[in-house]
Amino acid sequence: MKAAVVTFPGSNRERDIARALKHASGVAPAMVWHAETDLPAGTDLVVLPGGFSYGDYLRCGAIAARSNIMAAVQAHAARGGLVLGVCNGFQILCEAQLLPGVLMRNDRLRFMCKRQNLRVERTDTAFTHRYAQGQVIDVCIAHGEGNWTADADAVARIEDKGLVAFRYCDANGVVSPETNCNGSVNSIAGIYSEKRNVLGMMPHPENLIDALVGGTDGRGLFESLASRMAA
Amino acid sequence: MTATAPRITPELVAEHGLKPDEYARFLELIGREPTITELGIVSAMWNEHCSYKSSRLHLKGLPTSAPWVIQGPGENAGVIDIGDGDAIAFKMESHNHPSYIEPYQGATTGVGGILRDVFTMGARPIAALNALRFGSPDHPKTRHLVSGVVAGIGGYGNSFGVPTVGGSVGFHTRYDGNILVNAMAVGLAKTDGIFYAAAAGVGNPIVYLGSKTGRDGIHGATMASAEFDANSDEKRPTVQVGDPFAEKLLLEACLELMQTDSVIAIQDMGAAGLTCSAVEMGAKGNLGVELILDNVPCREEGMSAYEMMLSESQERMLMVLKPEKREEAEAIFRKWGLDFAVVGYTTDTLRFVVKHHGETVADLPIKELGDEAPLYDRPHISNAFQPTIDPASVAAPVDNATALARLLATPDMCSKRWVWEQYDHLILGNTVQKPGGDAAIVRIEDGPKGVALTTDVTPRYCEADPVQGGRQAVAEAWRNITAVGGLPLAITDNLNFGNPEKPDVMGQFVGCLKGIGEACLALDFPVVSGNVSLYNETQGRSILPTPTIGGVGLLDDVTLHATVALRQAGDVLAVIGDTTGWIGQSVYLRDICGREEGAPPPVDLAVERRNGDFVRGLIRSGKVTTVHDCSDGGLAVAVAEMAMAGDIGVSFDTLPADIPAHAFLFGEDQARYVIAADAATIDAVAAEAKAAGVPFRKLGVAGGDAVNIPGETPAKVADLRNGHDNWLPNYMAGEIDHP
Amino acid sequence: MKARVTVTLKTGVLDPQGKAIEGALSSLGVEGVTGVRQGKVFDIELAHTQPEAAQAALKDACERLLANTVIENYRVEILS
Amino acid sequence: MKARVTVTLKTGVLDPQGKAIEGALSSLGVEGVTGVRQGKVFDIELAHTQPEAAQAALKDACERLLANTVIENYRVEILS
Ligand SMILES: Nc1ncnc2c1ncn2[C@@H]1O[C@H](COP(=O)(O)OP(=O)(O)O)[C@@H](O)[C@H]1O
Ligand SMILES: [Mg+2]
Repeated sequence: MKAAVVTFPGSNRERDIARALKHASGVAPAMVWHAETDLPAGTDLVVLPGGFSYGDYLRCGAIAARSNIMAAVQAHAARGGLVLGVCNGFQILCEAQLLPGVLMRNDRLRFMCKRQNLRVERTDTAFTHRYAQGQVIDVCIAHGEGNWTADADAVARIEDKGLVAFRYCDANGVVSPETNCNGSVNSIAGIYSEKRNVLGMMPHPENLIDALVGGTDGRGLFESLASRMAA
Repeated sequence: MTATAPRITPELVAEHGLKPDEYARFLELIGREPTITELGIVSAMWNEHCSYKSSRLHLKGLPTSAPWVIQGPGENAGVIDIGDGDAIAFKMESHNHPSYIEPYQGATTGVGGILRDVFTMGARPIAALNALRFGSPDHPKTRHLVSGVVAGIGGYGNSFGVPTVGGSVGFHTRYDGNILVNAMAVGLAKTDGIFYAAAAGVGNPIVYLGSKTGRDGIHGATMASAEFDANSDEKRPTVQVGDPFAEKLLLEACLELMQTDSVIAIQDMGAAGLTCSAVEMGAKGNLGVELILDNVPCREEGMSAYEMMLSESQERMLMVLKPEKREEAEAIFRKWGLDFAVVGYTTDTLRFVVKHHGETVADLPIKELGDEAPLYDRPHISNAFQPTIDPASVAAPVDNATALARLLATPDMCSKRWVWEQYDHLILGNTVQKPGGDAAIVRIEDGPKGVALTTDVTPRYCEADPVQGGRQAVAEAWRNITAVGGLPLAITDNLNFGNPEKPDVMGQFVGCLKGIGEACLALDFPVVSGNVSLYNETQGRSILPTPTIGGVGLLDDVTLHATVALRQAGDVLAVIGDTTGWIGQSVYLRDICGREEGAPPPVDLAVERRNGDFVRGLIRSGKVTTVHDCSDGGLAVAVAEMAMAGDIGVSFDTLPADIPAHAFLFGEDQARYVIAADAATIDAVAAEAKAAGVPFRKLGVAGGDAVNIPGETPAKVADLRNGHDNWLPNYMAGEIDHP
Repeated sequence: MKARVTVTLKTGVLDPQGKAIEGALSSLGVEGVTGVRQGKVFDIELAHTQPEAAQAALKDACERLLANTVIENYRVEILS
Repeated sequence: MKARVTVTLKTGVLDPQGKAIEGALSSLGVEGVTGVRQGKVFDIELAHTQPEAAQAALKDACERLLANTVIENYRVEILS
């Protein structure tokens, strides 16, 4: 798999995601500085990592969404190339309008770092085919602004077209207000673009790839990507 | 020198915190009246914070060396060798006074400062910890302070990208007007890639790096050393604002630069900014320094030399650069969008010369600014002797199951999850033991090694008996590291005390240091860095003596570690170490009986070491994986915490007849660990313990859904957890922090 | 030249902070507050000498960065 | 009754956000911006009928919650 991880000033989980990609595919991804205008030739997957790009000042992801490299990421996505945005990466994708909606401050107004169950909503995508339909995975969240919201039309479109990737849930896969850790509309933790080649998600699968460090439920995502690329 | 400069009046000297005799000493040193800039410089260098004038004498007695110590006290951070060419740099520092005035920004800048101390040494931060003390929960400001400090610590560390993996939080009315915010940072370096502050070579450029200089915290260092009065809410000094984004850029730029073999010396700008950093670099390298302030990147118009020299703007560094590397270095800083300016050079004059607008605004002997700083042997008296309390003389006001449930839901003993869930404790993907265990465990890169990290102190013990309290703080840090399977290697200390000009406070300081030193020596646990914070006092009332200990230990293989959670029904629990039912200064006596008194539990360092080495052996051989050290709240609380973590009940065996039940359950004898394993393993451990002369006693068996104390109503684990988990969120409910 | 840009949430967009502040004010005993919406202001210094040019530059700044026009409205005022 | 509260940083206090925005505007090619300071606005609905009472309540709200008076100034405007 040829993966590229874009690093912005203030990114801070780029090493974590690079490690997860390498673990799954055996190949270290290219690290691409935001000021570049092109992705490395032959890039299959672009990853926008977690962190606090530009300090999350103004709005999270806003300044990074306007950096040089994002034009190349847009073009890559338009060609059907795979794009994954995790946490700050998701925020950047929304600000860049590669995904609809916006991530507002958590409803409890606090940064929250904790384990959280997610329900995998579909498994026919490049990102999730290694999971089982409806599988409940245990990953972690670490964000202050993960409260996804969009106007009613956009929400309806996302739901109708089955573009919800993950929802916050309990250990049995039940979605309820109690398991909605940040106030997101319909407990949405991650969404796809219309062609399902772009995924944005708040939780951090890259920090759950190791039995010794909390568990391995994040691996499925990277293994899905790695096998798809290898094919 | 400048004609328009203000006259140096005795009032002005006093405002700078210099005592008349200190000023006289300075006059003698320079042989003329100083300029205002010089007065500012000396006031910064000679205040308590920079000169350690009250504490230096006593700090000298601490053990600071061991074969694995690469750098002891005296640099930005201490450094220890953890094998395979890897080193750990770490230090702890306080930001108490600023955090009381502006909790969010005070805490952020505290965290930022300590992270800089660590990466200045060439180490990439891999973990942060903190130790917090707040006033009584009933005090009107407490909630706001908790909310702001916790948000600030998280706000900075989360954005910077370091996992905050441990710490401690306590409440006591003696911190009402003077909270404690102690922050610790831990970084990973290569033993051959460590950077120091001593300048070298004459005529080398001195480079300013990072953010611009503003009028932030001018006289912050002086403020930190002046006793608070009732008006401090009104003082409204220029508060420093933390910028974790700039710090992250500074980290990456510094580490990138350090790869290029261009750095001769590097020093962060902390308290008293440019003054302290420039003087220290020169003095340590036996060189003079000349600064040209016209080149200092400023954020505000018309800043005077005085202001630039005393500004405490954050996220700045000073560096001595190899002249031929200037362009390469500058390109790196520009890439990261940071300021880079040559602001002076090293000289062979041993003078500290500062120029601004073509004028010399300061010209001082550089070594003497440090070496000739006042040094005090302040009078000290040891505290009144507290009697040992006979456990039989203390009646139990409630049954033990009720006392247990109550204790678990007190401000000091409740779960601190509400706090650490606001800290990103998982970033970097190496947190093997997250907050909530005994010590945190952070794996070193892909393993198998890891470090065990903790911060500890029991202020009420220190107040009751400073020497025992000092010993206990070190012993507890050592024990927490041991309880996860780590070999304790070294500590950093953060000595928070009241006004040293009061002989009883000075007595606490001297006593605690004596105890710390004894414990470090006996446990092979030297001090490699630290910080002193004095004058923690409001309206004449001092805080509890609080010498926070930050401990670092090593696990050769992180897969062999222990956690507190009970694993399965049928496992047998046992305590390693002797239980006498020591009730004096226990939280039971304080929170259940309403008596804050008595002598604290004595710390026998030889026993401490023997018991700990035994337990560590059990973990390292893979025999035992469930261990919890026994501290506040004694056996009952330790066992209940293990039950809550594992979601399994425990039935206590018949309690011993020779100790009152409540003293057995809640007494705080030291050097103890509760372990759990299957029955056969526990029997084998019993035999080993006997052979090794280590006290061992079976406590009970895991199973069911309640903690059962013989003859009492079972306490459901779920109910205990409810009280334990909810005290803090309930207390904080409704408070929103709004930085 | 000085200007102020005010960015506010569009009507109908949920404002969790505003709501929390409303709750906090009422528990602090500040009475009579029935709604709070939070927005941002930017106080901007400009090198321009013509108000029209400044206005145009700031409109551009808002459209491209300062406001997320999906959820936010903005207003530009030239102050001096 | 409607009011607007504007909270801005005191002069001299570092504004990391403003700094980052200034940098971003210049790299986006928005010209002539020489300084940005970010603040907050609160658009508040009140049950009061007397402007004086509303003003007093909001001053109280600012002192106790909306502004961090150690580093921020505030201004209350009654709009209607
Ligand atoms: N209590 C202490 N024990 C040991 N070393 C200390 C203690 N207090 C300060 N030091 C050491 O003295 C030096 C100066 O401390 P400090 O002024 O706090 O550092 P910085 O200039 O980085 O803020 C440091 O090397 C520190 O480790
Ligand atoms: Mg330092």
